Amino acid sequence: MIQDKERKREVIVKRVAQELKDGNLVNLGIGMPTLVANYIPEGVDILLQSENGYVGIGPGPEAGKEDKDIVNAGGQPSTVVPGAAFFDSSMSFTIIRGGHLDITVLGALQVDQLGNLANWMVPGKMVPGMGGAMDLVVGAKKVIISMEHTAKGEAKILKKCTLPLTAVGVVDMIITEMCVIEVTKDGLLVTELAPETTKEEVSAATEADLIFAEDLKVMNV
Amino acid sequence: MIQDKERKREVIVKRVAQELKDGNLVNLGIGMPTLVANYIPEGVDILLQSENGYVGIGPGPEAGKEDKDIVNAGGQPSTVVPGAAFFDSSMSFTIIRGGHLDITVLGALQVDQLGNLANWMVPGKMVPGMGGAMDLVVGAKKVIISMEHTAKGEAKILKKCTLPLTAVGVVDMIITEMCVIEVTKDGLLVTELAPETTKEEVSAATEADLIFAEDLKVMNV
Amino acid sequence: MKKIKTIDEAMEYIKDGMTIAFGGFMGVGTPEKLVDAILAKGVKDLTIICNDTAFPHNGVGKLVVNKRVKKCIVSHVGTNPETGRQMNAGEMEVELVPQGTLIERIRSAGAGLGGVLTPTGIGTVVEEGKQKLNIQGKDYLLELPLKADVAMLQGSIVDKKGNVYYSKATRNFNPIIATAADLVIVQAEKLVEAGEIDPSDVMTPSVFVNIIVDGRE
Amino acid sequence: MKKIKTIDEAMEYIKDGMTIAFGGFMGVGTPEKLVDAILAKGVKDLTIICNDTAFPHNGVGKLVVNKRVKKCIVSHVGTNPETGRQMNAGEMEVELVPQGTLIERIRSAGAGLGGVLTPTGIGTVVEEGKQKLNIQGKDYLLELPLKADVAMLQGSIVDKKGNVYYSKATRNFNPIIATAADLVIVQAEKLVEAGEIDPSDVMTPSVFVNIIVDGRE
Repeated sequence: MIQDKERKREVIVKRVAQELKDGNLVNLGIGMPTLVANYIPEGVDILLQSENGYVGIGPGPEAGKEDKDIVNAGGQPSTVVPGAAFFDSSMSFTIIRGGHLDITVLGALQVDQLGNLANWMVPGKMVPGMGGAMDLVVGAKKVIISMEHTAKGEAKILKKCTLPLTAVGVVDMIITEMCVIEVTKDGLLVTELAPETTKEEVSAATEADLIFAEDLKVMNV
Repeated sequence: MIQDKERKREVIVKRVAQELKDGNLVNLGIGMPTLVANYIPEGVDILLQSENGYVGIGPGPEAGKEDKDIVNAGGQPSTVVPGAAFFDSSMSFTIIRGGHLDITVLGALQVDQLGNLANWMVPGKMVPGMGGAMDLVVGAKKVIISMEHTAKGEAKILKKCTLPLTAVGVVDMIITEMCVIEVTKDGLLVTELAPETTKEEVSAATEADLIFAEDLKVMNV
Repeated sequence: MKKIKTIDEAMEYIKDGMTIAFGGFMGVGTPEKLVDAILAKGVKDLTIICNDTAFPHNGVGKLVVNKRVKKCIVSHVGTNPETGRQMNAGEMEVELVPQGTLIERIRSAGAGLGGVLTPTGIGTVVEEGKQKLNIQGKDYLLELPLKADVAMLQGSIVDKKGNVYYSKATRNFNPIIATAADLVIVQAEKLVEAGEIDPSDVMTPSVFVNIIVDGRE
Repeated sequence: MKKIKTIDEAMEYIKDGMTIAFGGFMGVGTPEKLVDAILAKGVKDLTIICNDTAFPHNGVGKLVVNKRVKKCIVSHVGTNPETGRQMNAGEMEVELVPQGTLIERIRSAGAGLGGVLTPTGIGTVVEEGKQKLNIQGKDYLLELPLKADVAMLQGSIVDKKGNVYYSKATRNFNPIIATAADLVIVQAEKLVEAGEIDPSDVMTPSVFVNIIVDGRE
């Protein structure tokens, strides 16, 4: 079982990056998902979308070379690649909600075995708002949750979410530092385990019912 | 009563032009309404809208100087004035249906005393389609019908339209070569008569009930 | 992701009976070479979505005249007498849709919305068979989303990634139909390298475009 | 039609209790000088419509921090801790709307539509109190149009007729809120003569703009 915080993060984003295919249009959520951009496989040409109104996010700008008119959806300075396009927010969500986004990668507070997702509020405590998340998970062709498997020892992958939902039955895949899980009609199917990680450890860290694939693999990270 | 075809048309479009106020955004329908542009009063700066996607229609181009990428809503070569703007059809109808158009001027097959309009089909005969007309009359702040008072001697201003409607209760004003009519909650109020035209002539050419204004004026054409 | 294909390669995707949306208004903004290729290939029984049926000699008007159209969904047919003739003779079905409703129905399909709530058409034959909703005291028609198998665009400038710029009044339906089809083909009047169109000037982002055909071929 | 006014003249139209929509995303694209003028004038009890409440030091974030806001209608407040504090303390009402729904509600008001039919929010607290429609086998929420008394835009280039061009990612909500307010004020970063913006590059046509304020003042 991986214990190092940095290594956990690396395992997650490296594995998520392997899901991105040539030609995909992808939205990477604020925080850890953003790091996926650093691990896109050689020869895979993807386009990154930013909710605030463009496709073709480039690398972060050098210090002192920021363009005040280009920020990402987190409000941080950004750049664009050749072939990028800017548009207004209604076009941005036409892309998102209209089924034109291949993959959205975002974090979660809780996910459950029906594919339900909770990631936008903890009543009475933290209410950042849903931003574009509700549209992203309803509209994207594939929804990947990338997160640490547990939070302070508490399970986040549950039989049933207890926090207010972001959407119902939308999650396709969960990638953590312990395993890769596909959400199927039969339930949560663990298809890969992280290096140095056992089925027993995954089960112990998960409240939801898990099915382990017959051809269970080791994550290539 | 004016008999000359050319003079009738001149009376109508000259009088319609007087309704256009400085700063107005105006849509002129295909055919006779288009001619209104030639009579806009001195000092009145209006902007003309074209359904196919721009504001700022200019005069027709000189022969040989047509731009293949600029036509009006009738498909005829057109130009734009400085300060014009092109946009797509969804923005065009945001302007039209969203209440951003001050005046729409269009012809009619029939109008009735409830302000109903029929101008898009004659069943079994002529079915050109409604084009943008249904949106224009529902969305514009003021709907002016400009037309000859009768068609081959048949009344066009009726108690109740008999042809399929374009919209219900939308007409604000009717301008013909005989008179100016305002559609009020009490019915059709004749506010101006054309030169050389009598109340009796107007009544005889109209099937609808008419109210003649106490301060009935003569059209300044 | 190589999107550039020859017209012949692009036409391999076009089959009898398909629903094809075309950009253009009275033919201006319609990809004439793609229309000609449909005629040349002999494709028939099409359902076409377009603002109008243009004139007999241009745009989708040519498809009507050559009897390739089973049904057209348009706002206006007055400039093409052959449309009216086939409609009255029962040779072609014509669904007339108010222009603002037509573009918004296409947009709603492209934007993942359930339809359009419009005041246009209330109290007319347009409302027949449709659900009416009273919202905040006013009546609206529920008009359903309209999607095509294929959208055919005319782009004035297109880059090799598929970003499109439309010149002047050629824009019209083009950027909207690009969002609402399974396959989007653009005929490029001018083809440039990625990055040559200023990102702020792009009117259809490359993400919507599947196939680019060089219109100067 | 002289639309150019000083900021002071423009502020004469702004009263306590108004609903004001602001362009901008995390403050980028928000007209900061108009925000500052609201602060300077002492206007309060505002309802604001914006994508988010920005950061405490920029955009509409400053209005929140200075307690000028009675209610905000936004999709996200996480970057401005003061919003969360006032919300939890019951000092300010916060209506959280999914971002795609928010922009579409504003658009529907501007476009004369009866509302939006969206799948977003189905099965969540967002659907509480709202009408649900099943269309072609899928559930949609009916979300109502959202209109402001005043819209405040930041235009990168504005001509004297009121045509607006937005640079890069500053566009965001600006062109949409411009369609859905009784009074539209644009802060021009650069002011040019009519005709200097290519008509195809205009992102908000002049017809929507009532007042132009020179942002270099």
